Amino acid sequence: MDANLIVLALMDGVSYAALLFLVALGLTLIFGVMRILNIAHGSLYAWGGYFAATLGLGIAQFALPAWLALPALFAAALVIGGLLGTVLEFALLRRILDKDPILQLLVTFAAFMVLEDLQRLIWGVQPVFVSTVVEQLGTLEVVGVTYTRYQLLVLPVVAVAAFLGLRWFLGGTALGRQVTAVTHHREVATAMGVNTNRVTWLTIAIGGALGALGGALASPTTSFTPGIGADMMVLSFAVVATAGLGQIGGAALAALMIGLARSFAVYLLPEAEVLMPYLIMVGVLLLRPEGLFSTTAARRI
Amino acid sequence: MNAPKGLLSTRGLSLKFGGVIAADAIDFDLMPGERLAVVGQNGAGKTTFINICTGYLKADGGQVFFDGADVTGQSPRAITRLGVGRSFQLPQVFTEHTVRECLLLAASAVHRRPGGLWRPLAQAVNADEVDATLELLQLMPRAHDLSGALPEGQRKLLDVAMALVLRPKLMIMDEPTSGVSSDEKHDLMAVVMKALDERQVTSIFVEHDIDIVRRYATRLAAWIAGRIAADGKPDEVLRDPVVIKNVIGE
Amino acid sequence: MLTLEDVSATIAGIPVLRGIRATLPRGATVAVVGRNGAGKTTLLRTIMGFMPGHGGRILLDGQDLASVPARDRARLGIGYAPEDRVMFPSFTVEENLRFPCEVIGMGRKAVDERLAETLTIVPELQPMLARSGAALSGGQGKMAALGRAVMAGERLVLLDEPFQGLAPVLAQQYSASLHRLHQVRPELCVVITESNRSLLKDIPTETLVLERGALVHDEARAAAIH
Amino acid sequence: MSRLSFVVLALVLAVAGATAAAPWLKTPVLLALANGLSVAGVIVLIRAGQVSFGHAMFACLAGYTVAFTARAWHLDALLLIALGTLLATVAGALIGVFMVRYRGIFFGMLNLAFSMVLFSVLGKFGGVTGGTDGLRFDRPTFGFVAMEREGFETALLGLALLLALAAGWAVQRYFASANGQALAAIKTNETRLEYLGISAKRVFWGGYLLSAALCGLGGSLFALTQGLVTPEMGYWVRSGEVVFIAILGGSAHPLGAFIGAFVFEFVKLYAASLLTGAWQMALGLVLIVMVFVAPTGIFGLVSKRLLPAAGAKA
Amino acid sequence: QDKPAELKVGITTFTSGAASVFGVPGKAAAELLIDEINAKGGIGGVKVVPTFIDEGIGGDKMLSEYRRLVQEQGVKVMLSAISSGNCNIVAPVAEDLKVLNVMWDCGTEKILENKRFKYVVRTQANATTEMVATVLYLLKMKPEFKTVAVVNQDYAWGRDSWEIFINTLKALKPDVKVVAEMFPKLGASDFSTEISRLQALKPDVVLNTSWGGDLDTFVRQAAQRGLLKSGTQFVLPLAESSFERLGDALPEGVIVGARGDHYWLHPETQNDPAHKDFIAKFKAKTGAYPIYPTYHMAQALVGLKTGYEAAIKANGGKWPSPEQVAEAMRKMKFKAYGREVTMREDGQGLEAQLLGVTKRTPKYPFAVMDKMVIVPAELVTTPVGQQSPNWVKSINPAVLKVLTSDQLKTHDFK
Ligand SMILES: Nc1ncnc2c1ncn2[C@@H]1O[C@H](COP(=O)(O)OP(=O)(O)OP(=O)(O)O)[C@@H](O)[C@H]1O
Ligand SMILES: Nc1ncnc2c1ncn2[C@@H]1O[C@H](COP(=O)(O)OP(=O)(O)OP(=O)(O)O)[C@@H](O)[C@H]1O
Ligand SMILES: [Mg+2]
Ligand SMILES: [Mg+2]
Repeated sequence: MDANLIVLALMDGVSYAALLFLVALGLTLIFGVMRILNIAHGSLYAWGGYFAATLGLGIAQFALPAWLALPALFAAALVIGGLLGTVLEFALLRRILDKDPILQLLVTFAAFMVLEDLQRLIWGVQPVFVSTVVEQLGTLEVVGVTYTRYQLLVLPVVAVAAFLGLRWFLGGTALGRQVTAVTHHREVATAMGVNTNRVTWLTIAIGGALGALGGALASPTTSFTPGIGADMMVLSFAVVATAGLGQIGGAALAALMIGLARSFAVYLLPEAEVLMPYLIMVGVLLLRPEGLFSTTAARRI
Repeated sequence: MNAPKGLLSTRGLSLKFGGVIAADAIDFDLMPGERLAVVGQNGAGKTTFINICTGYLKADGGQVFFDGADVTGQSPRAITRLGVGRSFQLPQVFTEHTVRECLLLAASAVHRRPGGLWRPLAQAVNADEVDATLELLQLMPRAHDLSGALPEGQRKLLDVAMALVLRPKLMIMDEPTSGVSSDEKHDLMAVVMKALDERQVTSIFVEHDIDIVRRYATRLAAWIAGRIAADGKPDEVLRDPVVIKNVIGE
Repeated sequence: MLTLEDVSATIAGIPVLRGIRATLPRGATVAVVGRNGAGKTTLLRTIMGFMPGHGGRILLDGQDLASVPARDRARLGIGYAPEDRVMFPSFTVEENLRFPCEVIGMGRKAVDERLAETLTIVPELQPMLARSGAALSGGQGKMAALGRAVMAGERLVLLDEPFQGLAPVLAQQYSASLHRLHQVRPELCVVITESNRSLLKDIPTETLVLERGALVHDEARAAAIH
Repeated sequence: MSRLSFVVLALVLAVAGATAAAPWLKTPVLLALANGLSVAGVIVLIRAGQVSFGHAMFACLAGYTVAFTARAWHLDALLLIALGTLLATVAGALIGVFMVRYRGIFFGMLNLAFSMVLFSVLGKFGGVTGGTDGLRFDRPTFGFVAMEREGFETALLGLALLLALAAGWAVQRYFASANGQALAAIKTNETRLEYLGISAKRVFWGGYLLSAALCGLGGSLFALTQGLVTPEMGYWVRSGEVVFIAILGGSAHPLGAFIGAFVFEFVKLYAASLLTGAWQMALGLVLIVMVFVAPTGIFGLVSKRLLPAAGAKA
Repeated sequence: QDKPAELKVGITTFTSGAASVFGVPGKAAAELLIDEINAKGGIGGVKVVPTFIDEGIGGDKMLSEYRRLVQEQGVKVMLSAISSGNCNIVAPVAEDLKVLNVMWDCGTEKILENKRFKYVVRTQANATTEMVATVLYLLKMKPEFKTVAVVNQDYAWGRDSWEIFINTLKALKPDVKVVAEMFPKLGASDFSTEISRLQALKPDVVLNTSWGGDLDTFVRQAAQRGLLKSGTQFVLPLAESSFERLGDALPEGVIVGARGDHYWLHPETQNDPAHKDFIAKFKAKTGAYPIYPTYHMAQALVGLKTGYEAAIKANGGKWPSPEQVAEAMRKMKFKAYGREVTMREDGQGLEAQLLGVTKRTPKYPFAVMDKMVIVPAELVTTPVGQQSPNWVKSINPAVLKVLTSDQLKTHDFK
């Protein structure tokens, strides 16, 4: 494999990792606060993508200014994250906090099934796709290969921004610290004056918006079809497990590892491409049973 | 190095957590038949010492011997099997089992009947032993309650009971009476100590209540900042000015 | 002044508190004593608002707490140290202490002052400030939990079995802290639950005895129990 | 006779009667029984508080064993079932050695990882495994008697009922045993288990082995019912489905596994034909309602009547 | 046998999952055509009543439902299935249950080559026919090339179609070199790495037999990055089904196919009144132009009708048993909206293959086919009794003569 190909593989890997990271980030954030692995997160990805496409079509149809295309992606993510996140939180998640973790998991799985069908009722079964943004931003030549600016610049920048933003939010703001406190102990956080319901709602909305943002940002390059959410969900689960639960930095590293492994595999060992996320996960967990990074658990004995 | 003579011995046990020295080159020997009380500052490293001796924590350096064998670095399970029973500062019980089931399960680890592991739990072990222990620790009225629903104090008793039912050679109890109400505390200790005596079990118990220490210990060790500051007959140690200043107060 | 009117509570269908009536005046230090399982923890949790659907009324200076959700009780100046301490492990001890004040929206300076005050009340915390909340030993955690409760509790401080597991010196220091607390905030009402009456010595100005969820008023019997 | 065994007997008779009256029922009933066996396996893990997102791999392994040996040596159905189950058990024993270190989502995801590796390998090496179209095999003899489809299915159904009864009994027995109770203790406190001198890993390994064996048994039956195995049998969606059924039916008792499997099979069947395009939603809503109304599953709803003596724990 | 009151037909199709891009239009076509048949008096005077089964619920559940229709509802005719995997499941069952099963869309050639069925027929071409025809068309349009690469979906169709394609190509043009074989997973959402690799390798020809969202995504991503216009010849045998969705993303000059001899702008039949009527009705019903699965459905229904009528005749006017219909269907010819299809004794239909090259036209906001060629089935189908893998390897390069003959004359878009 020569140097050029390495450059190519790096670039493809990074932009793929960026998307994966955004989705996994939302998942891991919600897990951190609720201790619930939200399977419905896959639906948020799908809905985000579909809704972004709808907005894109709307922009074209109503002849709105073309520069709206990029902001529309973020708007779609916010709307879907906020909307679905709110519905999920109020209708389900806050009601299952005291239930067995397995039941919690199943409830989010059920929510996923419902959302999948609703999505099909709303957007149908035909692949949906709007790529104005990509064409607007144009392309870029790297070692003789054409890349879209969107893929090479926009995606990684958004991912890094989300990473830094979330770190700052959790570590540097009062509200962020409340989120962390709820993560550790709901009741005691409540006793300290934290509005845990609002905090979880906020977290789910932010986490959901991140998942939806992943979908929205994927929509200009990917056809959205029924079932697309499930795949992303499994992959982001793999990222979260590899990273260590609730680990934002870990999620970044794990997404990068998976993204790069995947793109290098396409060059070196195409047949192993789909297996890379799992092989990496198994490899990491063999060495570190709790993932790349693990949380500071309170002493138990 | 030859194994030291004690039932439980340590040589040069050290452990640091970041900047905190939790065990500072501890040399220690416990002779069979002793009833050692451990007092000490909070955070002095009492629990840490127990955690290392029972294999829960790996020391940075030093060795642990039990009953003549070097058990340094062995798992809690292996050390338990050699005959060390332990109760915890924060009780460790099976919250979704009833009190009786917890004890049956503990008993199944040692008093199992032939082929017992595949028989229903209640028949797999000698239930008399379990019932006797329940009586002993006055848990009988709660036998069929989920242990997760017990108040802190009774959970503590159950925790002790689960170790006791193993019939260990050495029983280590980390603050068995903290959280147990005062009128039950003495009864509890009396009962436990009697049971241990009958079975000739050597014991270590961490205790903050000096009355109890006076009454039940044959030997007392005082922990200060990761080391054993004083060790000997209880009344001597209790008169030690360093111990008075740092542990007991006026 | 905290008034309990016929407070009762059930867990899983079993009555755990029955018709508790008591008035805890300002400036009082009230001990709630009772055997294990008497319902002491449940009483404090009820006052904190964690037992939704309990019976009776709880009034703080005349205000019915029924309308105040659990999360807003800290804003009323209620501080709480739970039985199992619970320091947030990813915060330092100092962050843990500041946290309740931050949450109720006190300004930075006010929090600094409150922290300074708290450190005069519980000076043992000073050397621990920079350590992680995850690492504290049992007794250290109790001290930190007291500090945290004092940070938020201007009117009422609830301490659940604070002496459990404290070494005698520390217990003395803890008592001293409580005395200082009383001096610094003479109007404060402090409720301490304890299954070990002897540990309380002369701290409480009043003692309530709980037995199987009900208050025992018969002094003789109460004395007999302890 | 206890009330429970009376109910079980009545259910078995009802199933036998229904399939005799309506022969098309044999397929869904066989599939439900096969699934029920896998679910019974998953219930074992749920005892330990663990869910696997990859247990369909054992059903899949068993299925492929059946298909390979049926094609290569034309063995008898009974032998095929035994071989399939054996291979799944051996695989469970080996993979289990690795899995016992993990808990929670790590356990779930590692199982998923293994199952996905199997799934892809089966799909990729088309020359050997038939690729994603899978492997078809001819109807084997049953008890060394060659039969037509009807006869074969009837025989298989009888066998499946027997196996389900046996498996249900064995699992229940295991749950009650010291080992099974130790398994349940893994859910709440492994530290204490270790301090009792019991190896949580070894106990868990035993549970894992049992669950793999049951999934293998289910997979073998499934393969024989269909006469075809595909990698799909080991896809994570299948694993998820099995967990879903376990919760639906109730994980406290193996009977719940079979009740769940039957309800699932028929709800899905009818939802799919009545609500074309919305059956997932219907199932999802059913599950949500179940979790709130009957968190212990269908079995939990009726268990108080079935097991008056066992009380709250059942 | 007496004439039944109605002819119940069970139809399995995808109404959920990714393949519903085919299943839903297929179902719409079935409803439309069955209404039409019934309006004209049904089949042999008997009204046709369809029942649909969703293949998306999974093979095992579909099988239960299939059997319920047959054994409970007494359905004697099944149109099943879209997925080759499902065809594998139902074929032997149909044989055992003695019901007529028309495989209406699945392509796997193995099913009828490996085993003789009595009750199972297929009213359209199989994968071998499709891929061999594709190779011939490629060689006709671009005789000179050295390197090929493939990006196919990682499942049976993707793998098998590549096998047939490359083995045929090697037999006809032994000097081609395969430079990359990539099989991204079914339902993959990102092909950027594959596209980068293709850009770096610059192969002369790229085959991609994907469909649905996968094909759309691939084409979009490739178009965005200029790959489709880089001089590489793309061959997309299933692209006809994505034309409308892809809009202007699909540039001119790409070789495309339609899995058979049908296209709504078919050079020979686009003006047939029946076909025009069908297109109009379909467009009115679904808002889209018909794509290949709708034509496959039409072939299945027309084939069924033709078969029944032939069987009734052979049966002296009496209502035939499924066996008799199956028998008749093996000997008939029928015509839907393409050229006539001839059924073979093994149940396989001989259907010609229409291929073309994309062209942009101001008339439609999406690509259409130009330079269309209709490859006769006899030329590109494995003879009865032979197995495709061996047969394609034995194709004689002499067959290339036809490329320039009248048989393969090109029809321009009109
Ligand atoms: N896992 C850990 N990580 C970091 N520091 C720890 C850890 N465990 C213990 N420590 C520190 O080591 C010291 C000894 O703790 P240990 O729990 O042994 O004290 P102790 O003597 O049992 O106190 P107490 O009487 O309060 O229970 C303490 O300062 C504690 O903060
Ligand atoms: N989750 C629960 N389920 C069932 N019963 C419970 C639960 N929690 C508490 N109880 C019961 O409520 C009663 C009161 O418990 P509480 O914790 O208030 O006692 P306490 O006085 O604080 O005891 P301790 O001194 O041991 O802490 C006990 O009898 C206990 O068994
Ligand atoms: Mg300690
Ligand atoms: Mg309490």
